[in-house]
Amino acid sequence: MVTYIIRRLIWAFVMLTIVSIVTFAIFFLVPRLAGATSESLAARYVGRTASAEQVKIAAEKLGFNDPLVVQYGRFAKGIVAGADYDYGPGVEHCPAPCFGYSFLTRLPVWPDLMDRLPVTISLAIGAAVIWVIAGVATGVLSALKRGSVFDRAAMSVALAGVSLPIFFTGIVSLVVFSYGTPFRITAPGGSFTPFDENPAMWAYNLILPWITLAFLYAAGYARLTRAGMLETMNEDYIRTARAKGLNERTVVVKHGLRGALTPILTIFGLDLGLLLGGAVLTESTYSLPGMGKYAIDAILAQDLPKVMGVTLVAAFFVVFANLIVDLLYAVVDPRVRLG
Amino acid sequence: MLRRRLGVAATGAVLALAVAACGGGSGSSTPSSSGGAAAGSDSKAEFNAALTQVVNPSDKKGGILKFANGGDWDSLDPGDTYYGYSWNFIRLYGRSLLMFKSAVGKEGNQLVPDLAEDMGTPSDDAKTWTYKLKKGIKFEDGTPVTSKDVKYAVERSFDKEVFPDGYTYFNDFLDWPKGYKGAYKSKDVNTDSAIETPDDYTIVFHLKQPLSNFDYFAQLPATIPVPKDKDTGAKYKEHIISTGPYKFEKNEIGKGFTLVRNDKWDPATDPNRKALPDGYEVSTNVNADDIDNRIIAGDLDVDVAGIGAQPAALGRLLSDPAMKANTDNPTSTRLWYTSINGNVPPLDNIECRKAVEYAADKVALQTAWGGEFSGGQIATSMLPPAIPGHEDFNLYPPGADNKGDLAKAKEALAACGQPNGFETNISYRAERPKEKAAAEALQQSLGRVGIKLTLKPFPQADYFALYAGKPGYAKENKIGLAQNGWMSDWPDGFGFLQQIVDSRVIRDTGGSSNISVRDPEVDKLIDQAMKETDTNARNALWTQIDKKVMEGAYVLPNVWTKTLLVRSKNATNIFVNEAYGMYDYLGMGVK
Amino acid sequence: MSFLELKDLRIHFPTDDGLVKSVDGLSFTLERGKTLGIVGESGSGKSVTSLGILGLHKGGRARISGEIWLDGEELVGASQEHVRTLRGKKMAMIFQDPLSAMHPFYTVGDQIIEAYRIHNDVSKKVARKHAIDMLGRVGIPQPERRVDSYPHEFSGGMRQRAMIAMALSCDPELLIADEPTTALDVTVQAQILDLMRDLQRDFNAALIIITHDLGVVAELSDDILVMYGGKCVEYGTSDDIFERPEHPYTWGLLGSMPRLDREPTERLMPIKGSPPSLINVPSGCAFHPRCAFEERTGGRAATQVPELLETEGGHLVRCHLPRERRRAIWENEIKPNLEAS
Amino acid sequence: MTAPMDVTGGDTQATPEAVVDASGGKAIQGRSLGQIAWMRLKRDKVALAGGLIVILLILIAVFAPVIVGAFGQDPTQFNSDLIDSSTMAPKTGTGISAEHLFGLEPVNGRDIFSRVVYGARISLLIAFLATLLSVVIGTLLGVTAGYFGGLVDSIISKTMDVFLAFPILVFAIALAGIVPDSAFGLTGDTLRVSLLVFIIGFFNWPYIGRIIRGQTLSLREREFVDAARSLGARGPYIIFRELLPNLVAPILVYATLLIPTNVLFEAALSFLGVGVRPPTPTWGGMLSDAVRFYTIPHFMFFPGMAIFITVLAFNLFGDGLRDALDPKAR
Repeated sequence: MVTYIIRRLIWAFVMLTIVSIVTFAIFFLVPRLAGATSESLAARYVGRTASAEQVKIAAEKLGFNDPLVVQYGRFAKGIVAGADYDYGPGVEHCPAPCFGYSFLTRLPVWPDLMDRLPVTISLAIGAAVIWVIAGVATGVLSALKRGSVFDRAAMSVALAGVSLPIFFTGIVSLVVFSYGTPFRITAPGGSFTPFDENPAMWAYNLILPWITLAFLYAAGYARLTRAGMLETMNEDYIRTARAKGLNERTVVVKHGLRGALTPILTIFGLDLGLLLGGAVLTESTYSLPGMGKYAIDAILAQDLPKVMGVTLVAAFFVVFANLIVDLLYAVVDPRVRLG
Repeated sequence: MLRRRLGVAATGAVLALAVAACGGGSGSSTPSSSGGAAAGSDSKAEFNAALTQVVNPSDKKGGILKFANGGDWDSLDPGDTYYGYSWNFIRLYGRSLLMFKSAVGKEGNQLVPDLAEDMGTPSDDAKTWTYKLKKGIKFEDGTPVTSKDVKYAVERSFDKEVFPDGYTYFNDFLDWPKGYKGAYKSKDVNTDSAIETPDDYTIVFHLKQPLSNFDYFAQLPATIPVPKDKDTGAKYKEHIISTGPYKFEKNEIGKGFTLVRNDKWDPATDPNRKALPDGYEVSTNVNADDIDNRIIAGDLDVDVAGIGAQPAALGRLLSDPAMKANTDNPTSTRLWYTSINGNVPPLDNIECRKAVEYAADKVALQTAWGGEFSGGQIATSMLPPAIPGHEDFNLYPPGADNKGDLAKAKEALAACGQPNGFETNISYRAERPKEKAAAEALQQSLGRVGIKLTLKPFPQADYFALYAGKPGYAKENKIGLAQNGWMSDWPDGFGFLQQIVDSRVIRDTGGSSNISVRDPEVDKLIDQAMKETDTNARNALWTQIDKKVMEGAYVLPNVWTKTLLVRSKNATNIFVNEAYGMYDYLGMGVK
Repeated sequence: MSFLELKDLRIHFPTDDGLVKSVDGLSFTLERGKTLGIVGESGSGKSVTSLGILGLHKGGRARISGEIWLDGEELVGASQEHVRTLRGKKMAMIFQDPLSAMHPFYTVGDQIIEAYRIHNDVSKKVARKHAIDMLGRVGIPQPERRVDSYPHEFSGGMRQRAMIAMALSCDPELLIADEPTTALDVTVQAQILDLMRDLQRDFNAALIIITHDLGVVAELSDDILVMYGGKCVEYGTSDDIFERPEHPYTWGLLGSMPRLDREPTERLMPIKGSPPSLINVPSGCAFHPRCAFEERTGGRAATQVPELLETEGGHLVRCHLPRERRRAIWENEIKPNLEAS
Repeated sequence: MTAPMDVTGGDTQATPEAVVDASGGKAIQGRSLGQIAWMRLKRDKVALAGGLIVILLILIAVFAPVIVGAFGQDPTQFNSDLIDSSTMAPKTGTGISAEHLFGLEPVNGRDIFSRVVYGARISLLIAFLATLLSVVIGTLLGVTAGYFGGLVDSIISKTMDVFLAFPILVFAIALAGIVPDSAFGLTGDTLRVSLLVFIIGFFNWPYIGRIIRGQTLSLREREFVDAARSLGARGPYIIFRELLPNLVAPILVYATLLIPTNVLFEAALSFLGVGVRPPTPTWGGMLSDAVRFYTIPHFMFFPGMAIFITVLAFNLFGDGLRDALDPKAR
């Protein structure tokens, strides 16, 4: 078990390294291949009326004149060992993990990320709670009442749910429940209140994105749960459970759901991992200042240190979620052996 | 902690007031506004009222004003900010040598002393400018402000490595020692050749060349004093030391900040600021549509960026007379235009350029930019109406309905030797939907006379440096037309025209905002204007330059920007300051 | 009255394609301490019958009619809840594939404990001890240790023993074993069958063994019921079926039965064709399309449904062939073949 | 409640065709998988409806110029005279009329119907091609990994893991946003479409790859592969002649289910402004324009519904196809 985890952690490290190299290459290699020069890259990060000399200074300062390997090495070193940054009157040390300083705002990326993380976590966890409860409950009921009016209605709604782009439902929800004054039941995104500051406002500001996001996922989970339940409820061990004289609820919950939930657990872990790295579309639709919005803004501004930071944190969540899921799987399903 | 609690209590009071105001007979004027005879009228608020008078005049203190920004400041640092709204807002927490008067309309264009006791005194043929500082002005920590702090502030702003967002006026015009690199990298260099501080309350600027309007430099935020021992360079924007009536309480970059009263600010030294509210709450990166809705609903006071109502709110505001009466529609000193690049054949022929001028459907362009109210006024020349030297003239009347004079356009095409039209490209910044719409509108309207345009979107960040603004690239890739825009740093011809019509600013390496105007005569006139010390004669020269550029058909003016601003339901003293083309943030108070 | 009595039991399933008559008019009786073997191909309705007795079709789509009397109680008309309380306690079942029939996520012990505690209000501790006892009784070594093992950690035979322990944990009076040995290899099969015989004797339960393999029931059963197409085609004592079978289908089954006492070189005699559709049951005798002796009925087989008639001493046969003809065919054509070939 | 039964004759459990067929006297083995699937599919009215809409959508995309010629106008044609120049909204509110079935876009008055119809082209083209790319890469690598196992398998599997760890959308946006207007010898729509196909297809292949690898692993152990191997057949031959034909069903199913995902993916990229460049109409692009004009709801309604209906139709059809080809998966 311990060796397994160590091996997985090493592999996670390798994966994150690969992700960082690829990110770096996309942002530095692709434009260079397309003919960009150090100066033209630097021109993005100086003011509107910068002179050629200023641009040259910026290129030097941002290190664009060094070979790409050196630039990457500097970045990687920052994460492992921290980095120094000349902010004008002095030099500041940014301790590891240091994702560097924004090309645009000249501020360190890491505190920014840590600042955005609570928003994304709030969004993801809140939505996850709703969608798991709603999705699994609907799926179970649908499976048990297979073919009934409820089942058909629920599955139609679920299919519609997975077929609707979130940036469409999101806008519609904003227009109907937020912008439209008569039904203004919630403040739209953009105004995030930390949970520890005011839990009520926290929920109030997130309720629309939660529901929209949860609807999308709940739909998928309802379909998954239903399929899983139908399969499990046809398993021989369910028949055995009934033959023992168990009441139906115990049969469904203890024996049926337990079996059906295992694959859902896997998917849930991965979904949550992906979401924690930034619900890009949801956050940009609701202008929530989370990791996803941060990523989009950073990409549009071509602010590489931010992009690198947010990508790595996002990838970290995916890798980490994968690991947790695999460990949990072994706990949930005794047949699984780690090794 | 105490301050914080007070802040919360005050917010509650604002809400209570707002509710009371809503409950009370709406439409009727409030007692304070009828009492305040300052505006000379207590008539009901009407459309554009704040352009010419103070709406809801009041001297009531207290309350919190709530501002929101659809984007974010480039920087809150006085040495590193280059947004008009930021210059408007910065007066709340920073005092520069001079400032634009907090007054209605044209009066706002007037410079008044702020830190300085008086306007600058020129000497040595306007190559040296001297300012005397008022005494008794303190930083928020109680340290007195001296001329050394102003000098340091200008010196630090020199370093564009640390402050890339700012302007380079001081860098370019002051007589810096050779190889000077700014306050951080040239720490022990004597800079007296550029700025002298003979005593703590005198500051003298030495210029490389005569400059008749240096007073405009003296109002730049870079002259807002920065205490050397508190300066943290690139991080200073997180902890700015205030000299104005308000200081930062909480500042979370990317999210917002709050301002509270600065008790070290002495109103006796400051005739310009009323400082009515107890504080300001500012949130950044807020959904622009939401800003509109919240201002209309009354739970937000000001869209700080002054970008005006978004298209979605526009329909509502304009179709409801009661709502419209609560809006103002100022014209700013920004021109949206299309550069017609004479380097790209057949546009090297003036007749072909004229054909573009005639064929353009100005109404479609106006709609593309946002329509009559949120787009702008149809522009016929370059200088915006608010800038001295502006004169109404129209060399290429686009038909009676402003939709283009196709007959004239065809004539011009024939004269150009392209009777059936020609093909070229039009570039625009990909991130800007309005530029895209304008380019599409031109594509349509020029198509009517056979001028076929292909749209070429380029990333905003590289637009001038790599594509449209790089002469070699533009010529090679036949970018005959390029969408462009310019806003004056201050209301005078130099501030508006110099960067966009002087052919000498065009660099082969790209990056210039002037893409198309290459006229030696224009350059000559600019030199003349910069030397001219008489204001009226100078303004007349800028008028001439404007005409000359239009005669050459180097640019197709689209619109002079207008924005539809919504007045806050809770604020007092609402008026538009023409220097900023938006509400003046210094005068506003809370009902 | 007998301990278990089925009267004209019918279990039909409506489907998109028509009505599936899985069990169509089945009647038999069984006494305590006796063993009944139900034999037939897959799809003959034998498993449906057993699940029907346990009431596991209730609430589903099945249409059930007829009567099931268990120890003086009628079950078809009884409430679902009541039948549930009988399941596991009064009647229990052993399933074919113990790997899939046991929940993979719970330990064997937990599953036995669960079964025990449904019907006995005892603490977990007591139930656990009982579970260990039961595991010991079915011959699982080191039951204290194995009680905490998961099903997949058992071998096939051990698993089936555990399954039996679970079924017997509440001391049921009726035990139904559905293909209890099919999933096991031959040597283990014999052990399990021995175990079941011993346990039945100890518990004095009524036992129904359901199988497609006559060999399994040969040693164990007192009576044997042969099912075909949802109906009983022959019923009799073990002797009747093995020594004096009268139905052509039973002959077929016997012919296809591998026997330890035969030479390995001997050829089996499979039944031609495949099991009948339960929706469009062949007209007349359901077996007639596959019956080698169909033409000897003079066409009646294809048109008329034969009745289940007693030939002698409780031996029932459903066949159009006159009794003498059947006996003659058995004696002259089938039996010699089976023994000689 | 489902009864635990082994013979239900239900539509998915057990083998219904066995029940039905024997009466007809037909041998079960006589039917190909395709025939059985088609028979099942025919009975699934919902899936058929989905399939019908899919065909309709493809026809609309292919014949867009004809349809627009008959019921609309050039999708880039302005109708400035129908637009109120102060509010930028159509003068009649929506602009819906006999000439403009879905009304007009604000600002420039382009015909929404024509733009939605043309939007189908980009949407479906990119979705199909990207799916094709994913399927080709996914199948080749999946089969290779599954068949050869060992080191090859672990390299390919790890690669898939890495891909799945990427924040895909972020990468897609980054890549789509960073490539200049002309590159790799391509320009304009051709470049953007190829780029989007590459990005979407390239990031999605591991999903197919994993499934195919799993299927291959189980197929590899089957007799016919052993038989082929024992006859001296070599890797490529077994892969192409023995394995691939047996993988057609899952490939078909997952390809069908990948298409709607890709439609959404393309729409998202266009919505975020990194899709095909204007004025070429795309549904996502129209939606993002419509956000600014949410008080003119018909503008977002039509492209939104177009995405919804397309994705729903493919999902319905894909689900039906899966049920038909692989009853156990449900």
